[in-house]
Amino acid sequence: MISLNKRGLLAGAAALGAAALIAAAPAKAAEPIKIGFSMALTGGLAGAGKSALIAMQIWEKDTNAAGGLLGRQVKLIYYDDQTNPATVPGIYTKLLDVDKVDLVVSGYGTNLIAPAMPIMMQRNLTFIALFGLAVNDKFNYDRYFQILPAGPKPITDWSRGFFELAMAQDPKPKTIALVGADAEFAKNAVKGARIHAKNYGLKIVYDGSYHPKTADFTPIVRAIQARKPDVVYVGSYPPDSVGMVKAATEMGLKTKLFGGGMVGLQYATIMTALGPKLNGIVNYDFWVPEPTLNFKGVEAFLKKYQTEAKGKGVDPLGYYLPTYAHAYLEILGQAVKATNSLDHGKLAEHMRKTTYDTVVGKVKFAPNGEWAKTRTLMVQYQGIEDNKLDTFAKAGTRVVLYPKEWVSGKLRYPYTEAR
Amino acid sequence: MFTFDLFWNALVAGALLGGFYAAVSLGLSITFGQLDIVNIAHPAFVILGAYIAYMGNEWWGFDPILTGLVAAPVFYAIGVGVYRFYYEAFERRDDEALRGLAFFFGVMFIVEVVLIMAYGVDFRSVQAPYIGGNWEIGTIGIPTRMFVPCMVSIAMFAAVYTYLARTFTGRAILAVSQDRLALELMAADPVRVKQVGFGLGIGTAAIAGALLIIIIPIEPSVGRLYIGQVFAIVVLGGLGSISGTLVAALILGVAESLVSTFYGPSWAPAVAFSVLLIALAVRPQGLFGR
Amino acid sequence: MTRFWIGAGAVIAIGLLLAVTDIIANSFWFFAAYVVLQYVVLATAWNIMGGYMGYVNFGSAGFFAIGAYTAIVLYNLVKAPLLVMIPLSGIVCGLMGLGMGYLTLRLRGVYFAIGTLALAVVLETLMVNWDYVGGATGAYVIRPRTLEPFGDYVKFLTFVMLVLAVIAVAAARWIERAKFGRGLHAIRDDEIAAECAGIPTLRLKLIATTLSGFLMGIAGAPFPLYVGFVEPASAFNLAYAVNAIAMPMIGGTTMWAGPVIGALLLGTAQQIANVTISSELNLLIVGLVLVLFVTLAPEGIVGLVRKYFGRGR
Amino acid sequence: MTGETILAVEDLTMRFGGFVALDSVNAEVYEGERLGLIGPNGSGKTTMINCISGALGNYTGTVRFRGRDLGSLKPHRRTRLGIARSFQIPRPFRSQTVRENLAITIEYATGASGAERDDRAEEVLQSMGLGPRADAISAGLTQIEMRKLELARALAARPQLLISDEAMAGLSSNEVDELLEILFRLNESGVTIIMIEHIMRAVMRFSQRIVVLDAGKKIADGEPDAVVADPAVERAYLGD
Repeated sequence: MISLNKRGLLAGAAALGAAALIAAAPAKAAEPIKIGFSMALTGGLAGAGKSALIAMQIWEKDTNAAGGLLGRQVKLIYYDDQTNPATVPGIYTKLLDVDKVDLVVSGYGTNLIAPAMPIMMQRNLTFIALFGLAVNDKFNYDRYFQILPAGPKPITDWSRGFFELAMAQDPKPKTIALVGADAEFAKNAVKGARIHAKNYGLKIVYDGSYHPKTADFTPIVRAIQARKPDVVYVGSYPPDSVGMVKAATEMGLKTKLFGGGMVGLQYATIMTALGPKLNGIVNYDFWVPEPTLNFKGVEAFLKKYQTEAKGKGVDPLGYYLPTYAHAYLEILGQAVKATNSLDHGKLAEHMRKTTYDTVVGKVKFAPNGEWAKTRTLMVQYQGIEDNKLDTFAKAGTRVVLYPKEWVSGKLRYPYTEAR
Repeated sequence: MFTFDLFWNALVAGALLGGFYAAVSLGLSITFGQLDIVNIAHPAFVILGAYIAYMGNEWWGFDPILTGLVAAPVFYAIGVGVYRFYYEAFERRDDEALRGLAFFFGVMFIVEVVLIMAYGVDFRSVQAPYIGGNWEIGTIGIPTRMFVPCMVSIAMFAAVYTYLARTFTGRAILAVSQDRLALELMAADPVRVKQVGFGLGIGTAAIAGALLIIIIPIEPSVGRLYIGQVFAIVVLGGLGSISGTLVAALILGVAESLVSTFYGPSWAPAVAFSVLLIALAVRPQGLFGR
Repeated sequence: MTRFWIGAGAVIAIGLLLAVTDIIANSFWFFAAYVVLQYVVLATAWNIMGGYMGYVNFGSAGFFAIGAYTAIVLYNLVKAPLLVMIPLSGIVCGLMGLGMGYLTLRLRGVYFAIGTLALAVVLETLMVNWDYVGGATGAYVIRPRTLEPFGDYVKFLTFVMLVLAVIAVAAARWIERAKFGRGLHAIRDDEIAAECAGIPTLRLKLIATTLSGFLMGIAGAPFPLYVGFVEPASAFNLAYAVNAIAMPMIGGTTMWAGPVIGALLLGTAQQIANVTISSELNLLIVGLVLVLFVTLAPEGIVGLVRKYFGRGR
Repeated sequence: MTGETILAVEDLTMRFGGFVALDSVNAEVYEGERLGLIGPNGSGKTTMINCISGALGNYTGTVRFRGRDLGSLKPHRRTRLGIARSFQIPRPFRSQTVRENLAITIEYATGASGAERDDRAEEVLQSMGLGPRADAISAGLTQIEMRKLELARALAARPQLLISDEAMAGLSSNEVDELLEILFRLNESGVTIIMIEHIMRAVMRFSQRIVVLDAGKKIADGEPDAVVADPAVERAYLGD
């Protein structure tokens, strides 16, 4: 009885609310369209989060300069999630219930996307996520879209390029070492690599993980070296990526292909710190300044970004994440324009079937919300001779080897020679 | 898979790592071990030292270790200041145990946040000629990036050890918490003595920070990761034993390295802490405890 | 019926009323209240050991996380409902607390505090390497969307947390007034003298650590359902350890009201700072407030109030 | 002597690593007796009472209380059986009032509660002359008040055997007399007392019998005058 009564009440309230909304509609037209999200501005992912925010604010400014959306200005409303997943549910309810945002997008990273999902699903909201790995595998939510170009099967698509490159060599490699940090992304990256290794019949001679705070990687690299693998696949985070590269170059790691899923090697500060030590490494990337990837608008965007980023202690180049942080808002904006509405059902519908043109190229989503086709690039660091920032801003230092459409150079193989 | 080659290499790598751990722990060994001040903010000061080494390197191209040496007197002064405050606020009121702990907890947070506000959270690293080299002695490889910090650390230990053993103030520092009577006989003012000792402890953080940034890239919250480690080493070594701290650091480094090589790197930190837990349970006074 | 119990009953009744009706339509308040109430439980649990008994636990996050992970195991095994998760998480953490109690046999003061820190690290490493609960990758726990008569499931979670907070506070208040609490107080002042005064110190310490562990466990049990995704770094987050210590310190460690006031104030301040300042300043404030309180008001807010009204002894 | 054996120590040996603090000590204490325990610094007096009170549990040999082997009983159980001690350096429950110090001891050591507990606390307060300071926080007491509280807390446990560990060190001679009076009164009320003391005047005045320890061994046991005259005791105190 209680619940029946309550439902009655609810229905009444909803009707009243709807009436109020209709009445308020004309007055609201002048108000900006609010887009809410959480972002890691402190804590472990703050470096990335802050650079993403700069990119998003550039989009906000440009969009408003061009007249906004649906004749209204847009306004970003965001809170710091401190890289702490526990803050995320609170932030999104605040955005939705107190700030009454019209649209929502995610913060940066799987750990900070997942906690928002139950709320999105409860309210049937269209949710575009920024760099989540396989979040929707568990939720199966049809209004979830994700901008990281991992591909429809994120776990395996992630390292597909690495393995296709390896297996195209002559003679084919026979053994592989897998190593990764004990943390979300790295574990998943190595998991995908393990599947590929099995499928290709590569013998896994080392399969280890390490604590993310490991200070010295020498023992790990040595243990790997002792097993003489043809290929070494690494899934790592920024500090340990640096540690791995340093240990590998110091000890002269003897293998034919080295790299794979090392986060951080894309960041300007880390590239300039490592400099020539990067040569020969084959690693994933999302955007590099190669002629094949010169999409419309990306240059202009990066110029703005690089001006904005100065002196803020964030990535000064902005290739890796900021381009995509700009793109996911572009998609949202384009969908709003095309459907001429803020209705989440219509937006999701549009996103499911449309191919969008963005600063990161053409984006088309698969039914599970991931990119319909992987565009995880495999790039090789080549010909780096110094530690200058400009070196990494030119074409040719990170040549694209995969996927085919974007290839801009040749693989130098094996790693021992390419170094 | 076991080979002697791997074993010796693991041993050497562990010893080098241990040498570095020792540098980070030395300051705490003085402040906590000798003076009974539970300075859990010590790793935060180490990170501060690392950032100063970074600044010197980035702006003027100074050698990080040199910067560390130059910064050490400044850190000494900071240490003296912190101790004065600590003394006035807690020790004098005989109220240091719990609240002193909370105080340093707060200090740790403040240092970290100030660093974030100043530098952001991007990873920073330094350039130096000895970063990236490697010596091969037979089949054993010695990365200079690890070797140089280890040697600097040992030199620092030797210097501190000599200072404590040979000078009047040094001996007073050794006596201040363990042997009040001796201190009185020496006619030394305990507050002044502790002030010097604490300054010395924080001073070592400047150099330890420089060593840290040579080994790995840093960001402001990296310091927290070392709280457990350094306390483990100081307790394992036995409070009040400087040489014990060095030995414990080496043991921990070697243990981590061996586990990392032969078992699985992901268990390395747990092994270190398990050793600590067992040591605490069986022999709380540490290996070389008083 | 004492005033306390009438108050507690009223709090629960009002909580229930707010949770089942739509008087507060805005579910943000429930999400925020959940976090604050969770800290009330955690701070109160910490204070039973830290405040009453004088044993500082740096490993609160470890207990909280094991509470959460027990819930994940139960979820993975049998999709157990929340009301089963809570007591079982409590029991697991209670047993862990018991183990920690035996640690007090050998370790006192700072050594004990460091021991608890080490314990938390060991536990985290275990969870990182245990794939059944998601390992380092993390585990998804999908909460029901709604539960009648609460509507939104989070309203239910918040109400449950409110009840847990009342239970924790009632337990703390009982301890404070019972012979047991006076025994703990004596242990805090001087353990050896307490033993010689006929106080069975080991038994009292074991009960206290078990109870404290139990309460931390129940604080962590609903966490997976609240966030939906748990990985070791977030479950063992330093924030829990810091807040569990800072909140009683700020509120006052000698009285049950201390941790409650501390958690309500600091917890609410953090929730507000989260959505207003939204930067590093947030953390800086926690640090400064903590330093300020421990230096200027060692007895916490409760102590200040007592002093002000001249109720000091 | 006065009554039957209340405490018997047989072959009591305590080692700390390689150091033998107590070496096969045998001694008896009789019901209602006033026993003095003396010896030079480091002779094992405090170790011995730590073994008797249970603070050190890993001794070898036997401690019997009223014929019962105390084995590895914890200190709090021994307190409840009727063995109470005071500490050389006072260890009050510093944050609590004098009255609370006593109340908690009564509550745990004797099981009394409520009004009964409070009455007894009052009783002990009065008998020790601590009445005016009953509601002061014990951390703020003077030296003599601390000593009194130390004894008062031991008394609150309603002991049959009281071990007083250097309760008089550092007190003025008037204060020593005041404490001696209290101990005499207690003894008259039937409590057996072991007094450890360096102040020979007090020991000689108080003790009916004296036991002397030196380097962990019992070297003398007898009437005060006889013990003091014993050449072995003289050697122990003055050296060869």
